[in-house]
Amino acid sequence: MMANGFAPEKPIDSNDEHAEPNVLYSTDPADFRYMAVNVPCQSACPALTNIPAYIRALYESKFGLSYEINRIVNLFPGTLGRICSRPCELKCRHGEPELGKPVNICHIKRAAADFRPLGHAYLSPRFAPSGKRVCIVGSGPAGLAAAHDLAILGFDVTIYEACYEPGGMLRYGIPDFRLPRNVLSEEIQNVLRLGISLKVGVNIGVDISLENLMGDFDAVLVASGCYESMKLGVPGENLPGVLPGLNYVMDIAAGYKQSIGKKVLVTGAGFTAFDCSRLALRLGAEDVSICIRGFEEDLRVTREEILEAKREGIKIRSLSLSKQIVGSSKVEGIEFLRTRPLEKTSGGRRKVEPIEGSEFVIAADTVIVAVGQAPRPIKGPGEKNDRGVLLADRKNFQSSTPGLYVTGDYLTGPTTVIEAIASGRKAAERIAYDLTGRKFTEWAVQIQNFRITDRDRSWDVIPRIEMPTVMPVKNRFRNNEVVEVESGYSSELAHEESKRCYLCYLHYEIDVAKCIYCRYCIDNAPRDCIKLVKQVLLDETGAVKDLVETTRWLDVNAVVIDNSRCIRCGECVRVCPVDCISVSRVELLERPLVQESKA
Amino acid sequence: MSVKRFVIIGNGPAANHAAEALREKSSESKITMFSKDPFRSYRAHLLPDFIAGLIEEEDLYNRPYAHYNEMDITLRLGQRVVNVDFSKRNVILDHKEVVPFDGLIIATGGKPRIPELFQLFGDIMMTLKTPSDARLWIQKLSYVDSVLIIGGDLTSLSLTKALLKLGKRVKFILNEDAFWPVPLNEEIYRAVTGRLEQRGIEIVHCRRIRRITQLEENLLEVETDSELIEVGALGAFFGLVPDVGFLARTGLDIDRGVLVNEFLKTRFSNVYAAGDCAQVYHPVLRDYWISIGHENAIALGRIAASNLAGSHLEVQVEPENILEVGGVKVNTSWWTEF
Amino acid sequence: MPEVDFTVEVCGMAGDGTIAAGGLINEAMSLGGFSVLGFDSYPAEIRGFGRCVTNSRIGSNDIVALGEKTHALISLNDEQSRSRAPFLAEHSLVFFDSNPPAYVSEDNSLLSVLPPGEEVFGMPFGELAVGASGSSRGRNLTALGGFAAVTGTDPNLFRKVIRDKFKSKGEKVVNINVKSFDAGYQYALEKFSDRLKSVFPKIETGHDPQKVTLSGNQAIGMAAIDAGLKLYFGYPITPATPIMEYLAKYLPEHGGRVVQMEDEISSIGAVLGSFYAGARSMTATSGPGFALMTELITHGVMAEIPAVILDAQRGGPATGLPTKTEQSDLHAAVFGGPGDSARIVIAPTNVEECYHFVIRSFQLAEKYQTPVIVLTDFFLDNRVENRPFIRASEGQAASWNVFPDDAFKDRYQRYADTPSGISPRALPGMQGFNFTATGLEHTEKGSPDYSSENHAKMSEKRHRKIRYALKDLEKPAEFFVSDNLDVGVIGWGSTFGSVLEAVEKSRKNGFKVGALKITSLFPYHSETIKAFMAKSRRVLVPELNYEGQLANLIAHLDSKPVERLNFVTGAPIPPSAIQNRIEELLEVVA
Amino acid sequence: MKTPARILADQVNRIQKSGRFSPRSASLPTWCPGCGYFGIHQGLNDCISRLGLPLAEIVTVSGIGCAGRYPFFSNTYGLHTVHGRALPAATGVKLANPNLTVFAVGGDGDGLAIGGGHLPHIARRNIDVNYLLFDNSIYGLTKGQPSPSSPIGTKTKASPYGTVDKPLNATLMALSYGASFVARLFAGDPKGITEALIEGVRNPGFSFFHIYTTCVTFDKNFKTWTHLKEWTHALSQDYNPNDLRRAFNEVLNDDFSLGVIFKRDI
Repeated sequence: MMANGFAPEKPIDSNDEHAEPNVLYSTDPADFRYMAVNVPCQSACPALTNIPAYIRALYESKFGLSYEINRIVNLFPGTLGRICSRPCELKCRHGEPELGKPVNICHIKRAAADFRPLGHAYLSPRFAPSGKRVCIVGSGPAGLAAAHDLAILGFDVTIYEACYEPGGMLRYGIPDFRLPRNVLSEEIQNVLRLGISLKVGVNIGVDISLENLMGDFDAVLVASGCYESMKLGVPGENLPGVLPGLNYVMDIAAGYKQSIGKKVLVTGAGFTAFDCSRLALRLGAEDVSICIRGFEEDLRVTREEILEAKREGIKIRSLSLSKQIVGSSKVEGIEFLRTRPLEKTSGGRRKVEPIEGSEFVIAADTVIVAVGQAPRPIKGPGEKNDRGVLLADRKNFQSSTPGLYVTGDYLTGPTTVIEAIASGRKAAERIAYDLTGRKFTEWAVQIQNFRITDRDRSWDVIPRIEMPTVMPVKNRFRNNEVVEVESGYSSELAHEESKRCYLCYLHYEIDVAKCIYCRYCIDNAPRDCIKLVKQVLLDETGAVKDLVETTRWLDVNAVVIDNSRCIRCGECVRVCPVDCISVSRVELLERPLVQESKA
Repeated sequence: MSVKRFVIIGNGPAANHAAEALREKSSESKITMFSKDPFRSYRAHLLPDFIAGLIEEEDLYNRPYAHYNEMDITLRLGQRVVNVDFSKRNVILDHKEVVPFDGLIIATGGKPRIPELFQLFGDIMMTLKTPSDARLWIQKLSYVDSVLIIGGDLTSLSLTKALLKLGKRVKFILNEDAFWPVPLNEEIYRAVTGRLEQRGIEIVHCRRIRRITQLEENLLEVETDSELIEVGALGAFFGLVPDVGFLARTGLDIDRGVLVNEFLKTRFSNVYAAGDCAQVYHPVLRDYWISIGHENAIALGRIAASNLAGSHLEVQVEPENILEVGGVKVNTSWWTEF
Repeated sequence: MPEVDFTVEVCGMAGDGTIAAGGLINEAMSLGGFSVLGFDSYPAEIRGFGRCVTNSRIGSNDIVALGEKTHALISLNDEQSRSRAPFLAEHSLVFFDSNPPAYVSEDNSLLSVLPPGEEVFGMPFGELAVGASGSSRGRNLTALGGFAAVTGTDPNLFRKVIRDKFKSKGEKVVNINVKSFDAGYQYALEKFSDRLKSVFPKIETGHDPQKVTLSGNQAIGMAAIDAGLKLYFGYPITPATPIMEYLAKYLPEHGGRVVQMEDEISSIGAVLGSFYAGARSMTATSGPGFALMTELITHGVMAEIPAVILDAQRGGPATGLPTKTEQSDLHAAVFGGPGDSARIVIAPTNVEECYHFVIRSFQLAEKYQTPVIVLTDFFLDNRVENRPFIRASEGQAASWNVFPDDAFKDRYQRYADTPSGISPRALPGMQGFNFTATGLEHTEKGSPDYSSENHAKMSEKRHRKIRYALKDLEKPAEFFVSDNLDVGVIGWGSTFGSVLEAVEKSRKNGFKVGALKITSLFPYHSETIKAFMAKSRRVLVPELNYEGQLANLIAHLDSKPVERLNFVTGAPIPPSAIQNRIEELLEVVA
Repeated sequence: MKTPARILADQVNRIQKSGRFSPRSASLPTWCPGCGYFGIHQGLNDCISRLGLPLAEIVTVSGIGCAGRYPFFSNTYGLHTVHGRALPAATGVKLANPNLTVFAVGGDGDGLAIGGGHLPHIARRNIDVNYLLFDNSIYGLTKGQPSPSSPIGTKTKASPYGTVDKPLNATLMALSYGASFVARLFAGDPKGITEALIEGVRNPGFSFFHIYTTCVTFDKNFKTWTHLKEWTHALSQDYNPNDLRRAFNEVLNDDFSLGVIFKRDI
């Protein structure tokens, strides 16, 4: 089940005194810490996607396998390959200052989906049916993720969806020029095919009461996301022409188009704000601005998103805090206060202070408020907050009522798709444990002896291949035809980009007992990745915290490969006179704890 | 170590006057200037004359190398600062050199502004900021006899004069995106286009540019919403934007420029910004403003230096010089001559 | 064509391919028709530490001395190159690696020590090489690419010489290296498009076929072969080793053999042995090895056996400075060894003379039946010149052996006293001329004799023979000599080039200065030298040794004191230093 | 189970405590990175620290060549003599003060060519000097000429058509010269070197260590790391180093068996 992109390796020479069995599984905290530090992309992913493995698989043209390595943990590779927020790329080692730009991890994922063979086989293991029934409220990313895992673990799962099609935010919150519907539907179908029953158009708490559900099922999981558009909380917000961002986007997704005039102001700093603005252009607006209280650097969207938006002609007005929305019969504009930036909060959000008496007004035909969303109140049991929103423990997902669980954005407030998926899966694991008293899977670090790869040094200087987009811009605005702005990699481009991955899940290690300190490896190293070290400092878990380097030959106790600097080029292994450098492949994997029974 | 190490990023009027002021204030300190451009301090406003062949390249430069030796200022040209580590107080250069500082003045000035929509055509569009831009123009003009200028800033106007002197055919697009730094209203539009037409320049009236295609080495086709134009070269003059991209994610407050207070001080101690790259908050205006032009740059440069050396000078503003552009107030001491 | 006088240095850590890069510049430039004088200095250690610098002076007119100010510096290792910054001319071009493997502190960076006004060209040497060839080994070639592009040099010159250099290693290696060069060339063309210069205009006449690019060592090896060398005995020692390597490669084609002996002692022994048997043979060494040889050299003097010993001087004493240049073996060559052992000592002053003098040394050895010592030095051996150069005909290299007349058959006296002091020498195999060569003092017949009369007589004979050799030795050459000079400069060996340039320059400044080139150091033409000294109000002798060994040798020839200018920096004397000294002396004169 | 981090930390801490590198001098060896001499250096240092010999009572003597620099990198008393004359100097040192432990080191050029004449005599006098011959079959410092131990056909710049002389077998020479202790070792096996050195230092007489090593810069064909690793192997289990005949047979039959070849009973 643990597909990792490589055929199993034979152990390296077994008379080696440090010879280990070919595959080891470790749950030592030190190893988890090692993974967190040295495989930055995987640990940056909320769902812990095994990124090096799937990129390697794609490099080997095993598109299906590559897709599966993704799907096993994040379920919707084709979807995420387009709209993921890509926390991994911010951490990619290739993005370090002198190493160029991060690998285009997300779009390689999309390529795996685009090019996976027809009749691609899904490797879904099935556990014996447990006879227990679970109900999930909401078919968004969190709900679907939970449903998928519970079904696999042998539960009988039913999903209730208030809208008429499943997908939640994926379908109603993300415009189709970003995420073509056929891609989405196919991946949702792939979840439902596990025998999950889906009931659409049912609004829990209205059509069916939560109590009844609790009666019919062994457990109920609320994953109904955040559908309440937040308000600016300033005067004039109820004037005609002031639209809540989310509803506006959902209406369009559902097919209702409304006229918004020429001049549109959007407030908000997230993807929704950008969706609203770019949709506005597609509805004929000519002058669209996004108004933010901080500045561009603080926007919670990718650089590419900002660039594309600007290309389409959208302006960004920074350091502007809405004071009130002006207008008599309908909206006429926003009155702003100029702000001064303060320190960022620990959460990385920019705090600002408005400047007294710095008011200024910008005119607008329509104002779209996209300052965030919140969960909706729900009738029924369980402890609520003052707004009537069901509360639950963030770790074990349990509400105050036994058998009633909460997950996804409903639990955490608005986050990203990938976070929601991760949250849904964790909730499923918890429910399964509560209902059966047993753990089905565990996360472990898999360590395998290995040899250096076929990566060529020249691959390290291949420039990052950006996602091709539809140009010139005017071609994006064809009437009643949806144009996906990002046109996707060709398989050749994907293959080329996949070469750029350093494969950080390889671990290089000098056996100090064998080393003769000849520094041949340092002499051949691509950067300062091999160090003359006086001391190795461990943290409380026993993982390397720091290497104390020294230039005094007398103090050199060891020559050490700093895996957080290493780009896995393999030069050192090739040149070592005494073969004291070993390579192992270490991967953070989820593995079954019990004998699985194929369905 | 007792000797203070001051680093100045930039080599424009602000940077040079800052350096000189700093030297006056502290004779002992080590002063290093970095400029990503390979040429020494020059008079930007003379570039069109240079193109027109009225002056020699040498006349552009206003400080001999010897000057820096006399002032004991280390001038390091053609060396790009790519990052600043404000916690370790290091400046990091493109070639991976790490230079420590006790005090820092950011005076990188502006760089030609190219709206994102046009960035695809970046290499087709010619700009004019540095002597090397000028050399490129001179090269180009030896092949082409017609030039389309999308612009509205002063440089574009004085370049247009130069082009006419050289007997080139000039077409001019004056649209809102291009006109800068004052917002383009009907009356200014008529004023400027009128003036230009008298000089025999063909004005192209249009709202937006749809497409630019390079037909051959020296032949471009520009599609506007009103017509199809063929020209030899294309000049883009959307004014300047502060050249501070390299400071992103250093923890410095960057909006249009480096945000500083009325004393030109940034969030970090002993770190100042001056000249076109600074976005100064001013309590009198209750707003930010970016200053444009030689005179301002010099003034700001000297103030930043003095404050770094311990004084407490405040930036002076003449509200009548302040214009609002796309949400930012701009102080345009020289715009008056328009 | 505008006059070109351009000096480029390549500086790096041992192992960066510095020397190779410098060599390619020399080859490419002379291929382009320029006159080149190149010189490398590298550390004794192969790797680990040590700075390598190559200096190439490239000119449209003949170049006789090393460049002093550098107009372009190619830095393959910034920390090492810092030491070169003081030698940079104004507005020189500096090429450096813009993406080195690790971060450098300001204190180790090259750019932090450059004066303002130097033009810096940062290129990711390693990265470009990796991109072109998959390995960063070719970074020295990408650097050359940048140099070629910025200086406006015809890239084909470099492509050609790179091909030639690597062709023995196969097409694949050739292409990889040309690709690395092109990568650098293209990068620089685009990156520095607005800063390209044309330092090296295309010379229409192109390459003069008469011109050969040779190092001193190559010229020496070539000469030995043209002289019909049969046997070479040697022991590796810097800077003489390349001579052995050259001969090892080419001598066999000409029926000769190279034998690497276990040490210098055995080397000189074998040389004497083979000359005794009539074969031309030689050995080349440097100070320390020469010292080992002195005993056997004096044996050659005493037993009147020819030998050719080339002493490539390096910094001394003892192991000294193996890779630095010096002229401090003159006394050892002239006087070294036990007893009154007069021998012939000659010293070429440029690559061309290296060739002609070595050929002449065999003839002198044969005719005068004594060891002939050819003095070169590290600078002369390793410097590369491209000058019009005509090889000697067989006649010019013919044997000068003096064989006994058949009349003397059976009453042959090996050491017969003659007016010239030259005793006809028989070779083993000649019927009726059997004799015994010995290092003991001996009679004309060759039998040991320690009597005072005999020793006095035979010593006088041997010294007369050596004095007589003067008529076959090249006279000192005069340059710009008139009847009364303000300053007369006397130079020898590798230093003379600097002397000539200095004299020319101060003549341009309108001073009455002349030069005398002494190539025959023992015996020497005292009359000519005396006359020159008499014509000069002040006499200046610049030398690369501590107290002036040539000055010591000739000072007694004139009443007025000889001015000495001594450098023991391990580097050649800069012409400017001599010029300054000259002009100082002039002030005293005036 | 062992995790990567822990293995590393354990090893480094062990080394820190062991004082294993006290015999190192403060200066970084100037040998090319990858040079076999680092392995020998390691082996000798470990020997010294394991025997606990006081560094002040050790003298390391050398001649000229890459190996000649050894004393500079060793924290003992050092004596850097001229080319090929290390053994006479070492003899003098030892005879002058028998309490000293003397190591003589040199390359194959220094010890078998110019200095080759000295080996027989120190061996037959059986002076208590421990002589480490670094045998890489090439002249490194003079930039790659053949050495007396280069095999027939060795191509270098000085022998472009291949050498024609038979190589010397230092181990065999030492045996024939009557050395009282003869070991054959490999720079890639520092542990082996240490073991043998410990035994040899204890031997009260001339001890000869013939150490196969490599020149990564000038020998790309013969004694490369790859070859030496492939060729060398330990002496057979039942080997008895006290039997001179067997020693000769061993050396005559096998060029690459490693260990103590001969050890005279006292």
